[in-house]
Amino acid sequence: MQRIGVFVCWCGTNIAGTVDVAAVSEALKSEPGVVFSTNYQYMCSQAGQDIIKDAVKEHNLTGIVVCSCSPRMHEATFRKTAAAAGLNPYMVEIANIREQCSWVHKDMLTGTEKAIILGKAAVAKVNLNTPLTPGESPVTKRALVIGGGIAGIQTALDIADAGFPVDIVEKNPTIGGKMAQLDKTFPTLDCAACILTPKMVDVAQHENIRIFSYSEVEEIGGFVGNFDVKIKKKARFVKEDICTGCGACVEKCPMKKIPNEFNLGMDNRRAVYIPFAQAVPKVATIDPSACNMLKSGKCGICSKVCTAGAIDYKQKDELIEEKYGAIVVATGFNPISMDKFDEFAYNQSRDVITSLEFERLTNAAGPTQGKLLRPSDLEHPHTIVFVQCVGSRCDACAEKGKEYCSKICCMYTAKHAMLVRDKYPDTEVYVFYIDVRTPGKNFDEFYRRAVEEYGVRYIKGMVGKITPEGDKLKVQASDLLADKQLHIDADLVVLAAAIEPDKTARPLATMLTASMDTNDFFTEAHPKLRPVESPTAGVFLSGTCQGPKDIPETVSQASAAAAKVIGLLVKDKLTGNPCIASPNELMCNGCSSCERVCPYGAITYIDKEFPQPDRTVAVRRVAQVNPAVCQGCGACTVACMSGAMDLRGFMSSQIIAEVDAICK
Amino acid sequence: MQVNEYRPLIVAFCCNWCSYAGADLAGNNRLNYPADVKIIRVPCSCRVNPMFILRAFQRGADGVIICGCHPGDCHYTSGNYYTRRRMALLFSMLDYLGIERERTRLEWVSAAEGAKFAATMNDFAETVAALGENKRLEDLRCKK
Amino acid sequence: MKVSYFPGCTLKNKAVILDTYARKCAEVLGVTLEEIENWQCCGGVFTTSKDEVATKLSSVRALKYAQDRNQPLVSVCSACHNVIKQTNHAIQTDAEFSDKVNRYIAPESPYTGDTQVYHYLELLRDVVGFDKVKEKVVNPLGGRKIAPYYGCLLLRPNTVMQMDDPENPQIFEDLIRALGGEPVAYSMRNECCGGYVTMENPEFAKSKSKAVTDNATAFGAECIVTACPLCKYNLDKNGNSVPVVYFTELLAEALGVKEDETNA
Amino acid sequence: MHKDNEKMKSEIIRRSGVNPSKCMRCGKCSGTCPAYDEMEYHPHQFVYMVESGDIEPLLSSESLYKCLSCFACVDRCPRGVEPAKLVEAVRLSVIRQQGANHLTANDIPEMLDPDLPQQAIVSAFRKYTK
Repeated sequence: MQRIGVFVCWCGTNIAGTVDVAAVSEALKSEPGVVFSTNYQYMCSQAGQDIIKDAVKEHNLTGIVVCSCSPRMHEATFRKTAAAAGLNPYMVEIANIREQCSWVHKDMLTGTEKAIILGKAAVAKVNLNTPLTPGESPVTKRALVIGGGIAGIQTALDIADAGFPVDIVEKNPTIGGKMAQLDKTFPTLDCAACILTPKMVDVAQHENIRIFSYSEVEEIGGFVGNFDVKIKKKARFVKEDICTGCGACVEKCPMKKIPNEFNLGMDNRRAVYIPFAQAVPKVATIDPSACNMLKSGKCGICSKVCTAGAIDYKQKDELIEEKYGAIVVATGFNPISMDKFDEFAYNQSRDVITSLEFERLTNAAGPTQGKLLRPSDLEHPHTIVFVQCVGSRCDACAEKGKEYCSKICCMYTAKHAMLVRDKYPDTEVYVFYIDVRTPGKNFDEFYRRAVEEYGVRYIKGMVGKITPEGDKLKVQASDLLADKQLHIDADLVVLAAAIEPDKTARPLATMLTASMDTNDFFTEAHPKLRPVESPTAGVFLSGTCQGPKDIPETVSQASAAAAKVIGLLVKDKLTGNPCIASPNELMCNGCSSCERVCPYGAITYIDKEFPQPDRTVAVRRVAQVNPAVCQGCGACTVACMSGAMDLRGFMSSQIIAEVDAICK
Repeated sequence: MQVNEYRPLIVAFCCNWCSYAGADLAGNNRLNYPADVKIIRVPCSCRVNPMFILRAFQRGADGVIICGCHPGDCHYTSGNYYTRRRMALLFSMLDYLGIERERTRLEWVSAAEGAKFAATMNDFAETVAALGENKRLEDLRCKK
Repeated sequence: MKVSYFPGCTLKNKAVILDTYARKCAEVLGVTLEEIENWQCCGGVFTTSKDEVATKLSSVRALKYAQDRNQPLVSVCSACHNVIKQTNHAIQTDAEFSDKVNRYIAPESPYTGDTQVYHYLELLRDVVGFDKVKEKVVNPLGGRKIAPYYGCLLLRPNTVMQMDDPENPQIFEDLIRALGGEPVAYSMRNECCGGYVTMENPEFAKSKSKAVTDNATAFGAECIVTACPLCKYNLDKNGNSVPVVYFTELLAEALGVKEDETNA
Repeated sequence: MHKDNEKMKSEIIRRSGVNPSKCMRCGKCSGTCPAYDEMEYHPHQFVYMVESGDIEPLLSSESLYKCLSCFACVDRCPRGVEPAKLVEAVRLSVIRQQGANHLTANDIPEMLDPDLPQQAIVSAFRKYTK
């Protein structure tokens, strides 16, 4: 039996004005377990708290009920008081007789009556309270960043600068991601390479950062502070530590007709290649699907020309196992395939390109050395049509496209159009738009400049059909403001393709037990207040894996994620919330219902031995809750059919006791 | 005390993050609602086991209301969706048992909706009062 | 294999060769076309309105006929195929419409949309198989540059027709390749020829057909192939002088059952 | 919205099965329409006018008979609005009234071309006549 003390607060007249506090403390005296009951003007004051502390000692109290304001206000205060008096802080319950009683009822009689009932419910609960201790777990002081684009780079640099070791896993041979492929960046028009490549070098030279390029995450186990990760380092058939990146092998490789991914297939690379001049790590990679030596054993030229002796045709995939305290997802995006949008003739003409292809076409390091030449005949295009929202903002039931706005297209199209008019003023540039969306610092000004200073022709309407004929692209479109159907003979058409999360994101989410939305974007723990955390503890989100974003937003989120990671890694031990789910193993029937409803993946099942009455041992499958991961929502407790799962601090028996007290 | 006038007994389960805070806000703004409503705090509406509701009716409650965060706003991301499904089933079972559908309610009240909390409680208390005492599910053995 | 065959009005009249060669080729390919007894005209176009019932009954009767024989329903004319397939879809998805139709027709057992509806092209691709067709070719088309013309009716609305990718279809192209021809890729292949509006407004239809034939010849087409009598009429009458043929003619030629070829 | 307009709108929506509020005003239907230049009211205007209940002007417009029913607007609409079905529903509202046929049997002979396939006549009758 508990020895409970009841402390009724007047809160000046806030409570005492509508509730007869003396009557309440008197009435609660006779409740089971109550050995002491009093009332005082301000329980939260030092003097009030001293009353509680003294009573604990004097009456040997084991539980405390404070009838006062909302627990959201002073629960923490009274828990500290209890702890100071040597009591477990979770032996305190609050009856909310201010916000939910005295302030909302006018009549003293009914107010007092209700306050007594609320007090009784709290007493009934405390009778069943048990001391709770928060669990503790150690923290591995190392972070993993998955994805080496600008998001991953920024996050890694910030964490590393704070003094923690970071590993970046990048599936491509180099870090840099999409930003490395861009030409200029809006709205300032500084060159992407000029601002990105120094950061890539910083990453390469940082003593706290390791880069696993050409690598993929294979397996993730463990939980916040204690992740066990297996990383597959794919064989690149070049010894990374020996290769100097001189490029002699590339120059001599006879396989010259391999579509170059970095330039989106608009030119060719060799079977052994370095994606671009500023690649990090600057190390050659042999493409096993193109290399003659690897396919048939006939060639070996690169090995002969490599003076460093870095070529290794026998290299195998390598598996690296490492422990991490936190994981940051930065898997990024891709433009969607244009296959389903052939009314725009993307598959019929090489002169219909996507915006990312356009970036390569205007990039000084691109296939045309930055001269704007159309792919089919390398002629300068005189009329260019940009089409916005291709595959964005589609109906959920539509067979093609995405429901969301891709966010970046309005701005990069304005940039493209402006750059074309700037470099080639003889070019006619049309932009077909549905809405121009430019919320961002200096964004609308930028778009207006494209129109007003550079003479880009913005037309409200949509292209309906593109017909390649001769060396022209016949564009049929609507001009909604002029109420006309337009027919434009264009030389080049640029489609602002919607963006979608990288395909590697979904299997990764499964490994992380992190949740995703229907579009395969990672879900944040709270859409407003915890935007860089995944609901899975210890997993953080950076960049477009969470939703469409431009570079400034990506970098902000990357740094925010890094701050969260640092906040986790500086701790030596993680203290959990003790109000978590806990299964009664003897009642658990191993059905997995709880595992399925848990939004955090906190529940696992193990086979456990149970001694039987006949002295044999039976092995049963029972639920286990990871205290570091459980957030204490209680979804599992209701899903549990055998009633084995309960929530500490909010046990079924406690809630039922409250119900009974109220309904007496 | 007045005993002649019938007042209903109403149990309200409120999630800690939205609805309980909404109830506090109603208090801060001094928005009146009947004292018949007694609130029980739970971490999330998905902690509310249908057994608790049946228990309340068995013990003589006249109405039970469950309040959670708005869909999409759950502190635990998906808890209120579980609640929505579970309550749909429970309410339909209660309907089958002959308990008036109006005696149970599921409402989404955010931490900012003090006015909505008070309005909801006023409306619910009035509705339940009009139905009169819960006789069908009340267990007379539980009566003192 | 036996299938129920719905020829349609035009195939009995202006487009006899579309029908004759379809039958002859089917024989070669081991498919028996059993003409539906007392079939009635499909109506030429499908009325999309949900409250239109009477104009769709003839299609339902044909569908029911095929279902009773446990056969798929095949048609060659694009218009007939479009109307019948859309009607079948309406039966499957619109319970109110299905109920009304079944009350009208009052069959012994209600028609519930179970009949498999094929266009002859789909029959070739999905049932016979283009590789089988290729095996049976005796007079390959010798690399002739042929522009497939889909028009609208075969492909749209795609949610119902589900024949091919509506913007980048390949079924005609694959057939042409199987027959030894070279398909011409051109963008106007799924644009409208002017359709029935040609009656009221021939000038307008002309501009539409002309755009199609010009685009095809710009890519080097020696002839255009179609499945629709109205498309053929419009392209013949209004287009440039590129010859327009039915796909069954080409098929018959390649399979060696075209009259002048077999005599030769 | 005026009550009569409201009524007419709901009738058109019911008959066509189309939800015009899904339109995001991109104008792709009008960009793709092969009969655009023949029309007084263009596909995107059809959608907008039905949505706002302004159907009266459509009833007397020749545009109803210019639609080729090629369904390009239906397939290419990013929002799944299906403008052609709206055109058809409005056209039916007109030709279902007595004496409102757009084409009569007497009109046919002078339009007839010896090569014209039956399909064209049948289709035109379906579209223009009740």
